[in-house]
Amino acid sequence: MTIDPEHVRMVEALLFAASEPLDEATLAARLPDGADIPSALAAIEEEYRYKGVNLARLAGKWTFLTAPDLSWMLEEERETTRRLSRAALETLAIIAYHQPATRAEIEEIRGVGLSRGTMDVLFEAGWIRPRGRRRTPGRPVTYGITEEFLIHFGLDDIKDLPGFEEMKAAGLLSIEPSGIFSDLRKAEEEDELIDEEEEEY
Amino acid sequence: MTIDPEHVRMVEALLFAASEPLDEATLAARLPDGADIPSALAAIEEEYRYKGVNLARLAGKWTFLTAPDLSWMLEEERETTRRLSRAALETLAIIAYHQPATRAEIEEIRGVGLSRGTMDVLFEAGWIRPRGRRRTPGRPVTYGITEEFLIHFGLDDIKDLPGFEEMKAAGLLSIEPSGIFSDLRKAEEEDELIDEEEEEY
Amino acid sequence: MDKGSFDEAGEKNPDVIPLPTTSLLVDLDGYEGPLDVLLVLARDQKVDLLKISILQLAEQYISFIEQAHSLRLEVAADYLVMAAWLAYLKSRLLLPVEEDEGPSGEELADRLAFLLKKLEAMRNAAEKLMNGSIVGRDRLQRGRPEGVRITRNSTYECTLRELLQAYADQKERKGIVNPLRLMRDAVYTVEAALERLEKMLGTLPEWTNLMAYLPDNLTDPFRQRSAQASTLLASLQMAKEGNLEIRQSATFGPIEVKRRKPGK
Repeated sequence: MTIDPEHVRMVEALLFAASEPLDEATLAARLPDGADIPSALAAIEEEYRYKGVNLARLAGKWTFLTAPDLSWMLEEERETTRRLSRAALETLAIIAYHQPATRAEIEEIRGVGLSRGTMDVLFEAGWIRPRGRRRTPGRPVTYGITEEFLIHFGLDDIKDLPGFEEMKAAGLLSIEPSGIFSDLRKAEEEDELIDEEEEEY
Repeated sequence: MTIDPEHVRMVEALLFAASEPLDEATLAARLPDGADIPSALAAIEEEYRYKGVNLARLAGKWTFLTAPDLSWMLEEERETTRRLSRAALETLAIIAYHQPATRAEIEEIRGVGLSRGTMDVLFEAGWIRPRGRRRTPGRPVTYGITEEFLIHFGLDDIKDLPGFEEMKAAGLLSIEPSGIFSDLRKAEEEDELIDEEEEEY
Repeated sequence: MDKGSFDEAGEKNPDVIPLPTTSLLVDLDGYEGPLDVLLVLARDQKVDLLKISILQLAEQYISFIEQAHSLRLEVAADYLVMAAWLAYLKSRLLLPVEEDEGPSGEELADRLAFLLKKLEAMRNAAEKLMNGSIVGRDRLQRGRPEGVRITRNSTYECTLRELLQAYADQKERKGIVNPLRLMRDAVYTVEAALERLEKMLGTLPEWTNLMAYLPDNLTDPFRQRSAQASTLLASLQMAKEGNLEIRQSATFGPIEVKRRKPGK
């Protein structure tokens, strides 16, 4: 039996335009009576075998799909350079200066709650990491900066982060030292920024 | 130069997978360097010419569409398209054939004022856009059609509008005011109203 | 006819043509303005609009409007203006041409014919456009495009200076000498909650709403939220240590706690 080429065209158009795979009964209902659906499908399958798009049978239904060897083309890697939000920037700075710091401590210093996205961005950037847990009730996770952070900011060591006096000299600060900075300076003197009360993972 | 069949497959896959028409630059960016996109497209156009799905060029971009003669059987897949009022349809046609056109010019051709809603409907459909301002007194905004308009109406270029070249040759597309009413007013101002010069935004 | 009576028509800037009123739509059923009526009448002549008899058309239009009048239909101003203008045109076409009086009657007639031709062309074009191959109606795009998946690799940009500035700004914005202590005042710490919970738990032996253990002097909503969170954390800590049982019967329902008896 020869296949009517018009029927092949119709099946082609239906499968192309359909928003979901179609079974043979559905195709038959849309085509003229007596159309040989299996033969039309076989002809299409054969015709598209080596094309960029193939006829595929999924769960007993038919659809066109991108050839498996070309599916990589449909994925695009896009490098986007993004700027940190103010919240992320401040959070990062606080973690850098106060590490290890818990979420609650960051919130306390910033005076506002920390949205989930803020920490996520810093994790995604690869600049912070969980460091351990505080030995306080609730055993909160502490965060610290990563080696990537040091590399990105061109620091050899976290202790190279400018202290209060340097920041002031650089014109970044115009206020009097607060508790935070006296802590810092004390820590510098002690040559120890790391919380003693910390278990490493 | 022979066409690399792999490149044809790739273009095929991309055009099938894309949810909107793609231009040649987009295709070229996805294909290996030096791929001959125009030849690949020509090969595909030829190959699909008699199939149930054809290659079409809309607004300078490429996409696969079901064959025009099969539209009768695709009832179920059809999107429900907005029915435009006669006023909106005429306004759209006037903008398309005369673009850039000002509101006053549209009103002059139709002989009636343009209700606000009419333009809104066309803006909402994404078919018209402001193009610039006429350098005439009052600096009226001019309107033109969008790429979506061309795609929706299956046109590659404004010149593909039905009867466009004939109408242009017959002088029907000039936007000279008829002067019928303005004659009685200020015939001497007539020349100033005709100003093809336009500043793009 | 007195030319002065056409000043009104002259004032008719296309920009300010009044919108068709409801009564107009009812009375001149289906017509969209005087030009529309003219076009319909012109088509009756069954010739190319450029070769149309404007004189005949003017007479037809005027009698059309008069008819509407005799039927006591309310006729909108722009229809009347057109009738008056056509009457004027008619007179110019019939009377000998006077010198220096602007465009001749023939010129005006040609322009009107052209205007009608143009409107007709646009009507036909609109119709052809709608009858053409419309994508989504007559020719369909792929029904289930795989689309192109975009995997975004974000690189974040931040300089050390920005980082320091952010830290400094943050301090500056607070504008307070010792922000740490102030903040601690506002926050009800977990330690404090733990202390309170441990102390109070024995006094309430049965299942009790956890919120009953909140300090009762909380007026500031921030402090209250802070206390709720800290008390919950403290209860979880105590449950972990085996000193407390917690239950919650429904999502977002009240959380109840009870001291866990040793050895149980």
